Amino acid sequence: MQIRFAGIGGQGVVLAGVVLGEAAAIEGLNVLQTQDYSSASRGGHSIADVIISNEPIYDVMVTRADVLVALHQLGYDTVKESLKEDGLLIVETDLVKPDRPYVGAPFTRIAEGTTGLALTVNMVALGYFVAKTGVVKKESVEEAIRRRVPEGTEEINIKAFRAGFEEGKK
Amino acid sequence: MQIRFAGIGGQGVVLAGVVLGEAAAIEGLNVLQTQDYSSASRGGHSIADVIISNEPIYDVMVTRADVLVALHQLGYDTVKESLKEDGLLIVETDLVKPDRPYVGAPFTRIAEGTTGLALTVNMVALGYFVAKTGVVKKESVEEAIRRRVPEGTEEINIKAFRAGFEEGKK
Amino acid sequence: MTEEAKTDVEKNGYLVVGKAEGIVEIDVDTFLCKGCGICVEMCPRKVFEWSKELSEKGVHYPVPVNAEKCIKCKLCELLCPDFAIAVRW
Amino acid sequence: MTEEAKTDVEKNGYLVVGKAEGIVEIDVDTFLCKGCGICVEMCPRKVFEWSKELSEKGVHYPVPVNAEKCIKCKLCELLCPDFAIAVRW
Amino acid sequence: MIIRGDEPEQVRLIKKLYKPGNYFMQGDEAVSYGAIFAGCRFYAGYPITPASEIAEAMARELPKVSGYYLQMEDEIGSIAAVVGASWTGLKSMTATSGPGFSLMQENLGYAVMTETPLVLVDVQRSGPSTGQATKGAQGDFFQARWGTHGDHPIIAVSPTSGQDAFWETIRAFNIAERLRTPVVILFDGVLAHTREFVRIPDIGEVEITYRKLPKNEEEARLPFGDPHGDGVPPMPLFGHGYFTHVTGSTHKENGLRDVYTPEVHDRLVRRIHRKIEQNRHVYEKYEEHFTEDAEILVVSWGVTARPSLGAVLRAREEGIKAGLFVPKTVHPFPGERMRELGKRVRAILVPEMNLGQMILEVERYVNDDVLLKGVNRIGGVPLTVEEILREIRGVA
Amino acid sequence: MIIRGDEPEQVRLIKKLYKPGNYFMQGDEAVSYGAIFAGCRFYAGYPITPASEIAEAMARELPKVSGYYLQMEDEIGSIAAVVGASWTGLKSMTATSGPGFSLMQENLGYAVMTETPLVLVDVQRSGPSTGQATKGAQGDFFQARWGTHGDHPIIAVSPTSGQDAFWETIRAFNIAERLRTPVVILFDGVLAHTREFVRIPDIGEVEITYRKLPKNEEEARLPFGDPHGDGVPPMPLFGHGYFTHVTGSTHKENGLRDVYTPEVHDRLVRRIHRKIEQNRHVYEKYEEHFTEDAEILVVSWGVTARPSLGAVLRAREEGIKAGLFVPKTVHPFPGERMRELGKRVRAILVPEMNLGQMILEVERYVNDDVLLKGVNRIGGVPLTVEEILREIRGVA
Amino acid sequence: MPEIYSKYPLIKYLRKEALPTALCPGCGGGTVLNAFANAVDGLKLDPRELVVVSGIGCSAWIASPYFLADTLHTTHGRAIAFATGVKVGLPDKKVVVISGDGDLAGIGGNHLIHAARRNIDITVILVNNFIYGMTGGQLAPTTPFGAKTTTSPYRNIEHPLQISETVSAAGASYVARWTTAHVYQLIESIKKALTVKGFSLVEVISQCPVQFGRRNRMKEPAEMLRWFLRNSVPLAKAKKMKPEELEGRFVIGEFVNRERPEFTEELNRLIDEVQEHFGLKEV
Amino acid sequence: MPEIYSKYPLIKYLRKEALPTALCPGCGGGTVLNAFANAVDGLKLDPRELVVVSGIGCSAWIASPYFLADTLHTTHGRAIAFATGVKVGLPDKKVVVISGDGDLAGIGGNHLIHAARRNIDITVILVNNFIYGMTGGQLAPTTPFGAKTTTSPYRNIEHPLQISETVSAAGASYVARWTTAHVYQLIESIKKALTVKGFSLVEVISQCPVQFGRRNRMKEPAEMLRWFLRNSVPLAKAKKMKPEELEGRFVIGEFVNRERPEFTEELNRLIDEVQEHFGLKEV
Ligand SMILES: Cc1ncc(C[n+]2csc(CCOP(=O)(O)OP(=O)(O)O)c2C)c(N)n1
Ligand SMILES: Cc1ncc(C[n+]2csc(CCOP(=O)(O)OP(=O)(O)O)c2C)c(N)n1
Ligand code: SF4
Ligand code: SF4
Ligand code: SF4
Ligand code: SF4
Ligand code: SF4
Ligand code: SF4
Ligand SMILES: [Mg+2]
Ligand SMILES: [Mg+2]
Repeated sequence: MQIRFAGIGGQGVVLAGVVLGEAAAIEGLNVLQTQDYSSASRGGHSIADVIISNEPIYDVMVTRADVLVALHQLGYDTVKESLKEDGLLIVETDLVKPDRPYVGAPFTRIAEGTTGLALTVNMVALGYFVAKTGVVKKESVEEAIRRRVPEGTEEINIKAFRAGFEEGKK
Repeated sequence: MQIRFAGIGGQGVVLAGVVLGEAAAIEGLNVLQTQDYSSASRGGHSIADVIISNEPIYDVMVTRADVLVALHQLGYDTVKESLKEDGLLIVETDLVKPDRPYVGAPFTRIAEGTTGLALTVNMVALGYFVAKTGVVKKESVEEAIRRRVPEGTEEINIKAFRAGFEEGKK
Repeated sequence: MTEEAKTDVEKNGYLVVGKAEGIVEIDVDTFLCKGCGICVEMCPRKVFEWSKELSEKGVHYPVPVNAEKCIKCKLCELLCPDFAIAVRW
Repeated sequence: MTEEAKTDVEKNGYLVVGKAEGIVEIDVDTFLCKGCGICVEMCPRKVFEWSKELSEKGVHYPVPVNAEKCIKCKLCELLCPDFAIAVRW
Repeated sequence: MIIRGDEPEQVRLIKKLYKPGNYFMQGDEAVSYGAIFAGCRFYAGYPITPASEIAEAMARELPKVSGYYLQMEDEIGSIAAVVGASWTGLKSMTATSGPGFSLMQENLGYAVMTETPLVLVDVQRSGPSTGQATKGAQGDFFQARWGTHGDHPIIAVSPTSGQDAFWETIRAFNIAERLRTPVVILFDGVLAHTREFVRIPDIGEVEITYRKLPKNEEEARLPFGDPHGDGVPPMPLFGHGYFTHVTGSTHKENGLRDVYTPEVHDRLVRRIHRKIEQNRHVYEKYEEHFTEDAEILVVSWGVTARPSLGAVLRAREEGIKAGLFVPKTVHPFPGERMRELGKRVRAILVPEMNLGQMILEVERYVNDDVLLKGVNRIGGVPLTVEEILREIRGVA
Repeated sequence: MIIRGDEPEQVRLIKKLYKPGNYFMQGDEAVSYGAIFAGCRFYAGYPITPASEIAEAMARELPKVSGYYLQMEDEIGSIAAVVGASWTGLKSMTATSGPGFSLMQENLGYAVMTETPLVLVDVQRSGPSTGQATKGAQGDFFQARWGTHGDHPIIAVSPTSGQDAFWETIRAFNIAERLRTPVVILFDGVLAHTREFVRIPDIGEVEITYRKLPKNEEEARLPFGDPHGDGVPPMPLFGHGYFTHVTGSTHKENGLRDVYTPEVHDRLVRRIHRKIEQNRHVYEKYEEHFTEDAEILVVSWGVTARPSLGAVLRAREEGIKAGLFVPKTVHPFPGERMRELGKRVRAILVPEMNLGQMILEVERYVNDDVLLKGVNRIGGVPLTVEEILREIRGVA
Repeated sequence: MPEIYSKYPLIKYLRKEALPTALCPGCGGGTVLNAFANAVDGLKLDPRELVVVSGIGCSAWIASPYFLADTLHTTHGRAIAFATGVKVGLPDKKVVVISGDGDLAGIGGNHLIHAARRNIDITVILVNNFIYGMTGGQLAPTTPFGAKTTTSPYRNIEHPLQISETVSAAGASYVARWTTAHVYQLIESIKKALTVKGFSLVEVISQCPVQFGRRNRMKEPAEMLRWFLRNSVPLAKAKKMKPEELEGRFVIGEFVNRERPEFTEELNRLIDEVQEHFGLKEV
Repeated sequence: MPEIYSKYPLIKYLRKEALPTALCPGCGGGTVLNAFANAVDGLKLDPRELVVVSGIGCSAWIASPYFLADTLHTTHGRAIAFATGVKVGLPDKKVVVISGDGDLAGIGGNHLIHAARRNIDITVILVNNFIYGMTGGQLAPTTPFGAKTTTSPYRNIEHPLQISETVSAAGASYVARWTTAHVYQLIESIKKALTVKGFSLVEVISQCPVQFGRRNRMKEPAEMLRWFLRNSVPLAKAKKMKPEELEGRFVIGEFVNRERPEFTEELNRLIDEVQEHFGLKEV
């Protein structure tokens, strides 16, 4: 499965991709994770790709995304073409106005509501994604979060992830 | 004719070559002048080559010297192999001990005696060379000296050149 | 948005305007503003409060709710890294 | 070479030795010496004079003809760029 | 003090720090761990996308293994410090990308001339100039070969995945040490930033080579001689009382400068070339897939070798007799093998993330009657299996 | 203020200063006078043997013609200043040798990417590294082609004598201006220091080209567009109120950075390549001697072309059907003509003062059935007529 | 592309189509741009009279492309050398370099020093954020002793370069250091720097909340501004303090302001003299 | 190869087979070599404890190949960067850089400043002869205003870099300037520099009679030495003089001599801390 997260710098899109990749790795799947971002600053788009497969992976980029998780209009506009016709589009509904069918929720507001921190939006979206697709197990993601987020922020991130997961299960 | 001047840095060997080249140029001959020296300092060998010909010159270096003017043992040792078997060897007799037939004189002492300046040894040797070979005219060399030596030193250099020329005519 | 005695706050497209009649008009461009908080924090008179809602960028932006307290030092305007604020009178 | 009352100058291969008995011995290596004149000019007591003859390098070299005037300041030895001088006593 | 990666103390540290297993990591990190396993204990560099993660990993890990991380004021100074450290016996590395690689060229030539072992990682990004700084490319293929001035040989290896980067880095160090020469790793920004599984082995599984040291005073007196006939002089390290003289000017076997005698220059520079030429067995490496019966040969390298393999596999599924040739040591180019393979096939495709560079080498070894075609992509996006497959179909 | 070499005031100065006639001068001086005649009015450089005489001549002559001579703190800064000056409208040049050429590579790539006309003289000396600093060589042939990072085209010319250096320098400026691109002059230390006759012509005899300037606001708004279809955008100079944006990052036609969109990069970099490719008529140049009926072809360049001609003449005297092909623009290599000539001959000899560089280009264009052989010499001493003749005889 | 609504008149100095900038929220680079626009406006300079040159880095993006003038965005570290060529070619224009600490004083430190020595009439605005921002927060030669960065993950063991002090010693005509929090003084100094004949440097200590602040317990831009204010020491006072007391402080103020012959003037004067000497002047 | 007859005992520090040096008669570089040998001898240093690094230039040939120690003759301008790697690898050896003004302060100025800032324990002996000697006498960044060189044939319009002052500002532990004519003080300063922990610079104003003197009316080496003596001003006195009065003078003396943490010590301390922190120390 090819999954693409798209947002702007500062939304933690790459971390979401890395955590998902790590989770898949924990489950012993083949996984490849890449990213594309503006030079080190926060204004531009930020894209994270994850390819998860039981087979060897020969492509080093997402060619046709099965799922696109869009956290910001800019990111969405940059990569929307790459989503398959029958692909799943998940959006942050306050910040993205898609031109095709989608599911989603106001992830930033949920983040602020749950953790008080807008920047946990990435984990909320990741939770939502995992709930919707089931491509990896909730527990694997939580383990991956523990490995990958800055020390001391594990719990807050897991909280955000769970909030998103709940939202996705609704 | 291929002429090679060889000495050590500080003896003005290159200037001798340049003046000879310029003199040949003044006479409308084809001429090519090159040099080889140690990196900018005075301890090493210093070589100046002049090729004078009525024909176009295709070689950009002296291949077999017709004349070797050696002002110092170091320079002599560096290039003595390049002198033709029947070539003419001219040496500064105080400073070069050749291992083959030669002509020459104590050019440095002549320079000191004539101009008071040891460093006019190059012009003395050039004068001697011109007297011995006649490859260019005395007047052309004097004109060339005027064009090529630092302003204010023309007369002293010509004086040295003439002293060498006289010595060569002896 | 907080309602204050002498400040009128209104939104006009991307622009958020806080007007304190006879004192000052403070404009915030929410298209340029990145919500860094410098104006909110550095204003010596605490003129700005954070918006409740997110801007299109997904950030909260400053609302000049207390424009009437403004001493026209222009610090907010000069410090804003994004030319988003104008303090005029 | 100038003959001075108290200085004996002799040549030994490349070495020129000026000996002022009981005072100092000054050695000049004419293989190393490039005839720059620093010793000749900078010696506070004018101990050196130029050689009449050229060295193998084609230069005049310093001869410590007035070694007996030497104050052993070693300036010549230290300034010589070519390690050609030794002042010993 | 010479830190050897196989000293008991180092082995203890590595065993304690790096448990064998699969790790999800970036290509840049894989290079870094490879370096540490190979015994690299000195890193000097200057940040640049997409190579900075190597510096970051080295800054984090080196102190743990008693190694030195230095950040210099620029790339010129970085490779200079690496050369200096190498002469003290430390296995040394630097990493950079295009602009920095350009700046390092002068001192890379110095390392060639002074026969200083070191590893230089060029994480290729999309140029020319600043270009697309965050995007990967394969545009420095020939810069690695010819970037410094004057006649010189060079060895460059190019990994094709994160896992490969780990092992190729070790191989690069081994070659550098064995042949007393700088080795370039032509990595790329795509793999550098791609996270994948990388298996970290037990240190015992890793074969590590060390430079020849002089066996006696006599060998030490000829730091640029050839006592063993393999073109590789033993290296008398600094600090051992050998009074070694090292210069980038033309020098004699004893290290002393002689910049006038043509024969001295000829002897030195030809020996340095011969050293590389005659030791092909030390570094020559390529991978082949289905080349026995291939009619269409894909020749690819680095990051593009991977979708190329995917495409060849797919072509085979479709019944097309495609094969793949992947030089892993790209300089000197494995020309003889290329010539042999070229004789057997009908068409050759050369996919690269550039406007056609390795293809110019291939061209020298294949006859006119073989269809030779580049599959090129610039702009920072890797070639895909699908795109390469399409080209294979096109010539099938 | 833009100084144009053909302004009446400049013509007056040049006529007053430089009387037409034969002068006995060094190759480096010939380059300098060529530059001044071509309209060069800005020189920034850093001393290096054997290129320093160019700096010295420029320092002496430029003030006389209202031009600027600058000595910078290094070669990196030198070419940077040259690029800056070029954007103000000054025809600009720098000169260096191997080590400095290595240092200039990064900014040479910047000049390619920003399409800045300039002339860079590389007076090749014997490398690698510091090598034999006072000796000439031809070892930077491929460095000139591939020295900077990333895919880029380059134009390089190489003079074969002092007289030729005068005219080739003028040609280099004309190409640079016409195609808005840097041009490298691959000169060498032998000719640089050789004194010969050089005829200085009347300025009226010299054809001088100037860069295209924007004809209107619209053209000025697209400093990297292609309004005339020749791949060459008009250059909106600084100081004219155009608010031009110039960057070495990937940029759109209007100059603004876009480093993320693959198509923008592809369009820009391919146009820059196409500009060079489609304008071969502007720069392609080679000399041929006796190629009509040659059986043995000597292919040579730069300083070695001259003894090569001597050798071919001697061979003809001896009845050997030898011919000579001398690329004067060496990059892009005149491959098509090489291919044609390669078909007609039995053997090709490539004399060069290096270990075999141009021969690698020749190899790409000739068939296996032609005997291809390098005649190589390193160590700083030029090849002689006799030596090349011997090789010709050897294959006759 | 939405219209810019900002009523702030100085926005006229910017390339609107490029806004908002790509800088992070609260990046001091934006404040420097603001201050620079104020200085230009205060001097009533026509931007046609300006050429702005920068290197590579976030701070190099301040003017490239945002400031609406001729802008030359060059290679990392070399801005001043490029600017030197521009200034010689356009001696009557104001040539300004705006770039980062890493760019101008790290890799590019030599050009900085030699331009100061030459005293060429270029105004350098050096944005010192103690970090390599653009590449993701690596150690810079300005990073405070002990600070954490991605390449000094434990602590920085190097000492930061005293840029203004060093450039003063090298010979600039005008040198001043301020922080972004001292924006009024900063604007005045930029105005002076633009006016002074000769080489001028305005070093601006500036916040990089994302790459520096975040790793050094100052995530919010305003926290960093307060840090600047708390630790700034005016030059006069600093002169009376011991080196130890100044550790970790920011000495602010004007370091030098002196008249010395300017390079392009000298260069043009030399040309004049030479032409005079050789009798080349038209009669 | 004739035998060396010199009775001067310090010749034991030289590579005899390479003598006489390739330097010109009267070149100050030889005097610097002499002074350096004296300092080494004075400190009773075993040359096995030394590594000497140089760049490219006549002054870079002082130790390469003449001084008998491990000697690394590098590329132009980069000696200090090479030396940095050597020092880190051999923290217990004395690493010395001897090279020219053009090499170390011209093209190499940035490495000089950053090494001073880092305060790495390297001793730099910078031979300032106001000129690019080796390449034939071109303008250097140290050439006096107004002087003639092959690339300033009319007059130099640039100002010379104040090397010692600039390096002091950048943070060295020890900085002194002398001329070759002050050979006693020079030897003492080199000894101090070799002893000080941290970065030390000894700037030696030195005669290049051939490329500088000749073009500036001082053909004889001794004339240049007398010029040095005549125009030298001790630092204490100079502090009381105006810049105009100091134009063309050589300020001599010790500029700084201070204790600051040294880089390789800090680096090894960091390694210790990290290994401690991660529990890596053998128990
Ligand atoms: C030759 C070269 N080396 C390295 C880089 C990578 N690089 C880009 S920006 C930068 C650092 C910029 O730091 P600074 O100048 O302080 O700017 P900031 O981003 O902090 O504003 C570096 C190292 C480069 N572009 N070119
Ligand atoms: C990159 C590079 N640029 C230029 C040169 C040429 N070069 C050799 S020595 C030298 C100047 C040396 O000057 P300095 O360091 O003052 O030494 P000096 O000869 O005066 O003692 C130069 C420019 C070089 N070797 N490498
Ligand atoms: S300072 Fe500017 S960008 Fe920051 S919050 Fe205020 S208005 Fe927005
Ligand atoms: S002008 Fe001053 S007081 Fe008024 S809002 Fe801005 S910062 Fe506050
Ligand atoms: S100082 Fe030395 S080299 Fe110079 S003349 Fe005296 S002995 Fe000879
Ligand atoms: S030691 Fe002093 S006094 Fe004696 S000869 Fe030498 S310089 Fe003269
Ligand atoms: S990384 Fe730092 S310097 Fe760069 S834009 Fe962001 S805050 Fe500014
Ligand atoms: S050129 Fe000058 S610096 Fe070089 S050796 Fe000669 S006198 Fe010394
Ligand atoms: Mg910075
Ligand atoms: Mg010098």
